Amino acid sequence: MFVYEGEFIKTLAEKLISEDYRVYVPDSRSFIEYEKAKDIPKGKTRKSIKEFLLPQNEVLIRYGKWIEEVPLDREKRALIGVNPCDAKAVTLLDKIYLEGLMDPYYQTRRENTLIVSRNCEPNNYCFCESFGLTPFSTEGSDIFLIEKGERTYIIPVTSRGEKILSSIDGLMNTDVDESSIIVQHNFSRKVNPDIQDELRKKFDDEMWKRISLNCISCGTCTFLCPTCFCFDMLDEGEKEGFRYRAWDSCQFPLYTLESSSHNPRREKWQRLRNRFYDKFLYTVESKGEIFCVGCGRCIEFCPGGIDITEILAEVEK
Amino acid sequence: MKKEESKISKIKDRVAKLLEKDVSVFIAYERMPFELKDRLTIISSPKEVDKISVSPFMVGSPARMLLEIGGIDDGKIGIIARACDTRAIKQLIKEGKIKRERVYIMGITCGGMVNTRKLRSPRFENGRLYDHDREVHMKDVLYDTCSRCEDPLPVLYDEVFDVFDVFEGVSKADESTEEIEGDREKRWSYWMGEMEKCIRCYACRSACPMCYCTECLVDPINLAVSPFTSAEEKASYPRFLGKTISAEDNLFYHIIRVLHHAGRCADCGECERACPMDIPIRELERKMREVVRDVFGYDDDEIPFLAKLDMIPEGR
Amino acid sequence: MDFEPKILVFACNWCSYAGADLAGTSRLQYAPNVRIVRVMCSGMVNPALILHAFRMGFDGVVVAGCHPGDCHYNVGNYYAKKRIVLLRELLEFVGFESERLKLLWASASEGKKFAEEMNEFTEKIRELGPQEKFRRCQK
Amino acid sequence: MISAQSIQNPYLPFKAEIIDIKQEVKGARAIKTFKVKVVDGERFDYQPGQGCLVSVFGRGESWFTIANSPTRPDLEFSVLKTGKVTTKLHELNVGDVVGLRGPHGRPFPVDDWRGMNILTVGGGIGQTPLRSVYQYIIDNYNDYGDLTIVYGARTSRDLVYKDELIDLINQGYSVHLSIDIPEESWEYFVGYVPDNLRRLKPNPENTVAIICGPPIMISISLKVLKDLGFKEEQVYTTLERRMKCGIGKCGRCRIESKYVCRDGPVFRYDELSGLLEKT
Repeated sequence: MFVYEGEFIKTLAEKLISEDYRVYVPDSRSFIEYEKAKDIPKGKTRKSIKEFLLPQNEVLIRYGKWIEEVPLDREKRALIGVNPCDAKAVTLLDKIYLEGLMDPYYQTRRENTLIVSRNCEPNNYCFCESFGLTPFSTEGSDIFLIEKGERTYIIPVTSRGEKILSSIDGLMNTDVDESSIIVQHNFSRKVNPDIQDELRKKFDDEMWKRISLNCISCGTCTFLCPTCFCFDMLDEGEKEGFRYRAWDSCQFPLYTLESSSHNPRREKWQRLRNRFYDKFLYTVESKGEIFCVGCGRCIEFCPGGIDITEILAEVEK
Repeated sequence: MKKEESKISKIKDRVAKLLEKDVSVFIAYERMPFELKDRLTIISSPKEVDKISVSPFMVGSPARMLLEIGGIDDGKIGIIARACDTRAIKQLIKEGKIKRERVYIMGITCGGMVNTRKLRSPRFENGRLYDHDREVHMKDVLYDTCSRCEDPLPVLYDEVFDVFDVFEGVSKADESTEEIEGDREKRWSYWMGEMEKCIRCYACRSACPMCYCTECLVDPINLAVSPFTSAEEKASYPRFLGKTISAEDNLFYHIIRVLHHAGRCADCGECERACPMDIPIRELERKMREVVRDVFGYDDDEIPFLAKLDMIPEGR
Repeated sequence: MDFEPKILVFACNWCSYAGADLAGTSRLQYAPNVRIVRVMCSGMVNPALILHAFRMGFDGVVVAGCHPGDCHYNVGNYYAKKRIVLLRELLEFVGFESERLKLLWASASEGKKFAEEMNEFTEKIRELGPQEKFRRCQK
Repeated sequence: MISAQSIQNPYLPFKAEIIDIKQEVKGARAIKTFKVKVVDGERFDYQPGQGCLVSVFGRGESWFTIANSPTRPDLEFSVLKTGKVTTKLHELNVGDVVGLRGPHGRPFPVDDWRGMNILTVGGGIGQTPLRSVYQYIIDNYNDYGDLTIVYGARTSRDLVYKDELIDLINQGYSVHLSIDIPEESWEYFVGYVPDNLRRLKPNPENTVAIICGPPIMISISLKVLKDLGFKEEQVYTTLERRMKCGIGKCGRCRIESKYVCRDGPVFRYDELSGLLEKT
């Protein structure tokens, strides 16, 4: 653990820019370039950092007569000011894209992205504590900053983070124990993570029809969710053009529509139910991990007022 | 604000009495458990009446819910509707999507809805709004729609309840859409900046009571395909816009969506409320209303605007 | 390098397309950068088609139909007029040069008028320059 | 045994040239069988039941199970004309180039079936994966017990690989064709496939059954087999879901925790019995 007096983010950003990283810092909505940022607000950004590893649009192949070009994005990026839940979400995305057949596009981006996260101020919608996360957990990030007034405590998490920090002067190492600087936060929202058997029992329960009444089947919850990874592959351009992949949502009716017009999840309540089963049961069975980090974006920005904590509490009853 | 509680309890009793015989279900709002927001709900028995909540935090368009559950049973459906909701219902009736006699409209006067995204941790106690224990005047944190609402009184109702003192200081759209006018390049760069943020989640389209088409042309996320659709038809379905996300493509999507609302938009602001990225898409709708009123001189006629053909504006 | 604009014309089969034919048979010269697409009625032209044309890189789009009252389907051109006016207003509002979209009434006998309008429109677009705003960027 | 190139970037299709097209079924639901040769000469080894994503640039990709057995030359795909990509495929002719990605998916465990009897129950276009199985069995006939093919379709014009199957009948294999609606010059069984199955009464002893076709036919045939004493571990089927990436990433083809494109499309029935979501 190191300590730094003064504005550490500024020095770190300048250092990284000198090593030709492109540095991004959060504004209230998403991550913008460091040069354009006026101040760096605390708390979550509306769009998670998923868009830096799995962009909403990604050209896989440019084609003409045959494959012309396969654009891999090798730009070196640094994301400073990530909150712990997004950093943890990246480790979940890794489980999908880096296991089994390696996804080269995701892999090149992942290797070229440095994640510098910091302690965050949870708001009324956060419930990351229910999944073993705290505003101070360092999982998934390379460097972790704890800002305490004028002083910033710096924890190198990965070897890559250590290498970066070793080249920055003005860092004094300190042995202050963590408990003194960690602030407890009591979360108003709670979720009981181990409800897998309840979910299995309640698959055909009537509650899903009632709950999905408010859902308007838009893609907001899945697009803002840091752990939703589904995508669609489309071609654009008859003779020459590009094959790209774009975010897709299991809430859209076309997601499972087959060309025989059979649609396994035709009804709105089936799609909404699938979102809960996918994150809290199916991925536990296939990857052994709950695909939710409790960031609360899907509650805050749901136009219909679907509250994941309320529904999971009802499943548990 | 004892006055407030008594008004709401009067509404609850009225809904309970209605539910006994002449209305089978009632569309109302209920307070969400963990936050200061009211969402739509269906009340089907007089017992559930006390979960009704009428407050300046109501989100979701009851007209859209009416469309969704309209076909369930043939009983009468009650609905609590603010001024803009009654305009939407009136338009849907004009378009034949709802039958007037199947709906019992309980209009309420509306003082404007509060945009809780402008507050850090809002609290609402006996009629007063606090954010971090600092009192906030409701009129400054209203939704943009409500602060420029043209007509806060219900236009179509079976009965009206005076719940909120009507928002007097409604600027009759004086600062209309001119303030983004300026020259072309400025407008274009303004809209490119805004449309850059759009993530094409289609919340605006799903939240709008007027967007009820079974198949949308721009990006068919609701392609109506049956076992009898021929392969040629599916292959030749016009794909104007895929899932490419660029400011121009998003603008393409929004322009086509707004064009379909010409003369139909009830200005309820649900699209802006649903948008997770706070894009001022309602400005496009307001421009559409202005063009329909000034250029075409259409003024809430019996025949829907898009079907009225005898208005040829000269010189345009 | 003199800029050669690409213009797309949706010509209604009964009047404007016949007018364009007449211009051709009576040997009238008009700008070669005009590409004509025959549609059964100007009312058939969907605003998404027009925006798609701009997205594909056209610099100007003309929707040519029959005069009000002559439409083979009675009301096709009324719909077209309403849609084009609404679309132009909205395009102007967002800052796109709405002069790039033009509605033209040209009956089957007005071959000369059709040719003149095409030349005049091409010149106007040539001044405006290439259309970069909606052109699909190969991101 | 995934080909080398697709390990490095599993999204890149490699070139394949169409060397023969056979029109199996005409009309609205036309079916064509494409015989395709991989152009870069790369060894493309696969097992029966696996499939490929056939890609036409400009239209997209679709998943097709490989219709012929690895013991036969080149690759065959039977394409039912039903949508954007398949319509374009039907417009192609011999010599055109398509993209191939794969082979992907879990194959039929043909090695564990050595010495057992094989029963294939097919319906309509569902006969494709079964064809790759029974061709494989025929080519290594002495390793297996006897082979029974039960196959049916709506009308005789909808029967895929009809003349091939009739040759097999002449060669003495027990092939039982059926059509739903009676026609004059039809001398085989008339009725649904499950009724044909009930009539044949295959004995479940040391037998593996594979069912593939429209979902209703699968469920009824499964009941018939269960009544005849077949246990669930003896019955295999292939499931169908919308597939896009084909390599277990995009999440569309998931049935609960299983990816149809990676853990399927071949499933043994007891693996599916625990499913909550009825397909």
